[in-house]
Amino acid sequence: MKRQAGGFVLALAVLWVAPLVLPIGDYTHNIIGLTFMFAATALAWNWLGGYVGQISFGHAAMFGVGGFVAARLIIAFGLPTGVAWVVGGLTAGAYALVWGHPTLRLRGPYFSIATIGVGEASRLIATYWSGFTGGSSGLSLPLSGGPTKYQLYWYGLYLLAAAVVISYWLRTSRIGLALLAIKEDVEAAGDVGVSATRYQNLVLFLSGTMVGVCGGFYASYQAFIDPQDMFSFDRSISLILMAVIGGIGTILGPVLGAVVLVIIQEFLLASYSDYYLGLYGTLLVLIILFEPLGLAGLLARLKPLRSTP
Amino acid sequence: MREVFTLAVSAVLLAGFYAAMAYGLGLIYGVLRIVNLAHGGIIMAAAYLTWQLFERFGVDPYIAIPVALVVFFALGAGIYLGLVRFLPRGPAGAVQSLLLLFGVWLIIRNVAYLLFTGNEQAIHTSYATRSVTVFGSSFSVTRILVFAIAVVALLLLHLLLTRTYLGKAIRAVAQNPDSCTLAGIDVERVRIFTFGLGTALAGLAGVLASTLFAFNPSFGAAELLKSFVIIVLGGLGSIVGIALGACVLAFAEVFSIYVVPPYLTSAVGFVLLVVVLVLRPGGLFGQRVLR
Amino acid sequence: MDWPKWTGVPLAEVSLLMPSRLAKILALSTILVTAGCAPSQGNDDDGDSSAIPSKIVIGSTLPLTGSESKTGGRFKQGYDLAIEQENADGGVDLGGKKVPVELNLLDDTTDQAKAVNLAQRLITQDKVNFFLGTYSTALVEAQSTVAEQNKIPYVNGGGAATSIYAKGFQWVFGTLAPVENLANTEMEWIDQQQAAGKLPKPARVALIWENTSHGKDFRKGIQDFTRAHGTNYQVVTDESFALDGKDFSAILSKVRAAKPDLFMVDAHLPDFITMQRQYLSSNMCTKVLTYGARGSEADARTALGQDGVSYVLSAVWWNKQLGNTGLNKAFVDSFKAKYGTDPEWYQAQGYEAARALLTSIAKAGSVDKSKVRDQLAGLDIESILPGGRLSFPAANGGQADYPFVVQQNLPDGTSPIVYPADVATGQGVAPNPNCKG
Amino acid sequence: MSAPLLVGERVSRHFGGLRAVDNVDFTLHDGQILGLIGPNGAGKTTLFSVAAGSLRPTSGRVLLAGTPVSGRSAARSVHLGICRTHQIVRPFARLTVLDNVLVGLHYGRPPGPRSGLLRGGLLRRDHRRRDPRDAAMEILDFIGLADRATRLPGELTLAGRKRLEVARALATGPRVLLLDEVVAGLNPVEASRFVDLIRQIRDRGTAIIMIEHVMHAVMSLSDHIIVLDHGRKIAEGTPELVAADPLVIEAYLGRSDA
Repeated sequence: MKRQAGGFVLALAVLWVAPLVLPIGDYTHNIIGLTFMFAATALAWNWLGGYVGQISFGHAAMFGVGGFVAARLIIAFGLPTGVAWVVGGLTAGAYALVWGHPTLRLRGPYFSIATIGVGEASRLIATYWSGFTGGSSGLSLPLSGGPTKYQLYWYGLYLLAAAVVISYWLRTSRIGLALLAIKEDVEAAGDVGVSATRYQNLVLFLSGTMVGVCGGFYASYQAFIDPQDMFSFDRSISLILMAVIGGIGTILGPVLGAVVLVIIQEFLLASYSDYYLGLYGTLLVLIILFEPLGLAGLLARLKPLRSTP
Repeated sequence: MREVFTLAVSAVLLAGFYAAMAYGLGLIYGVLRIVNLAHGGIIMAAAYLTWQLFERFGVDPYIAIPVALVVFFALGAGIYLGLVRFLPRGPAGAVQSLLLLFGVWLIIRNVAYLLFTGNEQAIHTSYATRSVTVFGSSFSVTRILVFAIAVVALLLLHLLLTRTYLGKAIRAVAQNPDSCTLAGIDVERVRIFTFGLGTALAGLAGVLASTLFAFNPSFGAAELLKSFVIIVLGGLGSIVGIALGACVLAFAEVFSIYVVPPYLTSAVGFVLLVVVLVLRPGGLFGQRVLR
Repeated sequence: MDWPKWTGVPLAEVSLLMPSRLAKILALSTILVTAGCAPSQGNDDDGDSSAIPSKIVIGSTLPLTGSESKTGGRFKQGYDLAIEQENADGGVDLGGKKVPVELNLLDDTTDQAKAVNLAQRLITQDKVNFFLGTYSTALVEAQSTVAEQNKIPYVNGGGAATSIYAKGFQWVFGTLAPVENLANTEMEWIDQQQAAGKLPKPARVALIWENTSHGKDFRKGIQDFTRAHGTNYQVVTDESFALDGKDFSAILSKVRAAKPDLFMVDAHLPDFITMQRQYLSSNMCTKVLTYGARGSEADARTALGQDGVSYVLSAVWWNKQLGNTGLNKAFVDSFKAKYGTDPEWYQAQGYEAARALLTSIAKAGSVDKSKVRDQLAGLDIESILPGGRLSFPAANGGQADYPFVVQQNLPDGTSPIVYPADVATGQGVAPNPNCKG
Repeated sequence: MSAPLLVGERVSRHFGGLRAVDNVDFTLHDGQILGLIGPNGAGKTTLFSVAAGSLRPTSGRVLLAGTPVSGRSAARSVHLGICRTHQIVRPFARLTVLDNVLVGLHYGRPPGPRSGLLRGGLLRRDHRRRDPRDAAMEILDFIGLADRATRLPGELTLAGRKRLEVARALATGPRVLLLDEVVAGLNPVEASRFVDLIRQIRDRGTAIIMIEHVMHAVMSLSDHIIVLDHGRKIAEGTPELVAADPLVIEAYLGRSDA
């Protein structure tokens, strides 16, 4: 087990140094930075979807709220980028609680359906509210003042590191035990004193905040955001795809999922852009039918990492 | 006053289409306890099928209905036999089926994209822009036709479910699959048939939609979401509830122009969805099905 | 034995977990790492920009699929024609050497995010020399940011909203005159009709605008005009709609209830077709009907039928009836020779945008980006556009400025220019003769 | 007799027109076992759910040492000191036996000031307390499942799962334990072991209310018995007194005749 912690720190160090010593082109460099952010969002989705078992189809709402609040703060007050992201993220977390507190009482498909409603209503309202979001035209961020696109690579890496650490913490602390209990049987959990409301709210808040911060990152990265894209159903879906294809409920999984998704999107898309949706769909179907723990499950099968008791 | 009349009639006409759209989703949920996320994809595929028949062979969209029903019944039964059948039952299966059928939707979208490109298509029948005037208000002929077909379909479905052996078996399985096995009903066959029928109904909705709206491969998402709203409003899994749910949604949307900007009409449904799920999980009319 | 703490989770989950003590160490080490700041230098391997290359690569994206695919295809025709003509005599003259031009065009599928990402790829990965913009205001607004970020000359014929040019960008140039002028020019014609007693006074105006900078400019144009004309006009509906709407029945119900005389909409082609179909099928009829720049397109006539588009008023950035001499004739003739159809204003704008860029490269005599940018900023050339000249005045942030032409569809399938009078080729009709009573 | 620990005051719970529990009073003293019997559908489990806080009473209230517990969440009731088991056991199937108990141990007590996020693991655990795993093993040892600690609940026998259900409840440190038919379904040997176990739990200071159909178990364990029929209390008293009550006999016999 120590090996994994060591591996994580080593991976972090390698990724931190890599662009300084390796001849990585600007484009690839930027895409890797973006991949870190996607992995972080997938992990954050997984806290709710994988650990608690509540599949959200509406996480784009928090991505959008985080992104637009951060963007507005940067535009209006010239707030330091990092601060703007965090405030945006916290706003997104609070927004998640507003709709999450009542809807988290629902379970299974009921919760999922409610989140679709939340996500779509958020999208429509955000697009209409052009005073804040710029409407269908979107919002441009100032091109100077913040970190350069080149620097965002490291910010993305920190986001990912934070998401991984929170994932481990959520999984291995007592809270992780409560989450597993809630996922298994929410009523039995209540009967031994686990307050489902409290821990689900906590996880949703964390998840929403993280996704919101990532929304802020994305705004800085693109220097342009528009509500139809930030709040889109497809964005919510991409989080699910990354987590599920990689391995729902695991920690390595969503990261792998993000890498796979970005590879599909960036490298295959240029030459075979017509096939990517179908590719996602096929992957999803295969994984649900044959390996519910996704790529991570597949890896574990190929090479059992568990030390023998 | 006349405006209110016009709006009310448009709402009723819209409700007809909405009900047709939600039938399939509601039926599959009622019997298999599975939310068919591929529903929107089926609607889109049926719109393309109708368009192809119209463009290539000059088949009127409404004549294409039987073809669509057969094609999509087969497709639905195929999806059940090839995929859905292997999922575990119970809550774990519910979540997995959501993701699985979402995958199916993505594949359908991609196929449509490869075949017909991402361009917007529409069916231009000779009567597409015609309207009739009733009491000084005019209504589109297409919408009236769509409404009539939806009502007929609802009646036929009702007869099928109440008068035939198969229909009774479907209702029995919806209520309690375990005791059906005891009573000698082939539950698996009922499931196959239901999935096929639900998909065929989505196909019908697609044919109707193709005469009302322009479509491209990502068409169907809004229709899927509205179908959710309707079956939740009407109580998940109750067919009469669906008709009522469709009315509520249609009236709420049409009359919301007095309260919110027209732009936000479609948000009305989603807000309604969340409120109803939280306050009355059994739907406005159904009994509470959730604990 | 080193069991992870919760052995109850399935195999794969277990193997990816670690004990919480290690998680804390990790948290600490992460904080330590985070304390270090992000390195700031980027890879700058642009090479020697003053050397004369073997070819000039112009990057571009257009909506070749998706909702604006048809329009995107027209812009491509314009780009292709301009580049073909340039290459016909060997290419751009760079200090005495003819260098051929190549267009690296990708399909952005009418998606803002994709337009941005592809532009990023073309500029940073494929290292294109210059950029020709995509089509429609929303996409150009998103994409122009990338050009400015990467300091690459960006010329577009598809973004009309003033907000694109109000950001202080140095590298972005647009050949479309502002949409505000479009609205204003249309209102001027309407005002003439009102003065002639053909339209009621006050006229009730339904103002419906796309929820983009494009639509906001249109709205502002109409509002400014109606305010300046006091009691002659009364805005009775003022609503926005989302780009790429599928159903406008709610908005039309509201419009119908307001009983307007003038139905003033700003929409792009797909939304125009959808909305007009619903307008017709709900049996509406207004004395004046406009969708901004839309109406005369052949696609609209195919989709809605001739009756469906008759008497629609539109104001556009170019019309082939503008002149049958000089540049205009050359353009129309060569276009017809290449494609076999008449050009519409879309192709003309694509053509002019490409021509402006190519001319500036030749004048700079180099592929140096800032030299070409300076040439673009100071450009003033003869043009096929109304007014006959094209420049990108710095006062407008690099957006061209020239008068619009108002045209109206007639039942015989023609769309004569009805305003301004000096270029008019036909007589406008108001009120709409289709409306009974 | 000591002061009452748990008191139900005129508790009613209706479902639509059905009066599942109708005006029932009950009192449980420290160190007592209260038996709750009655035919199927008499409302015993509903009364449990009300007492355990997972079901809101239509009227009336339940007080634990003077503090109202009814109508709050189940988790709150557990924190106040009332814990229940279920007739059909509901272990966390993918958690080991030990982890099942740890859930109760960690979350069964009221959250203190250093609770939640901080206690959750960012800071080191409270050094004043013992390692919770030792405490959990102790409970498993007491309940007789120590050798199964690393197994999954599915690998246990029915008796084992019932023991696990009780162990998990005990881990929450309840002052009142509500046992719903823990003996039913066990073979005579297991049943008599369970009876001993329940007595030991009582002796260690936990008051118990038990629903039971196995008459000899409930008769031998209970200090006091309440009989419910159609939601109403039809008799109460010592086991001997209740067993002789004609109303009770009629309720049971009348039902079994039908």
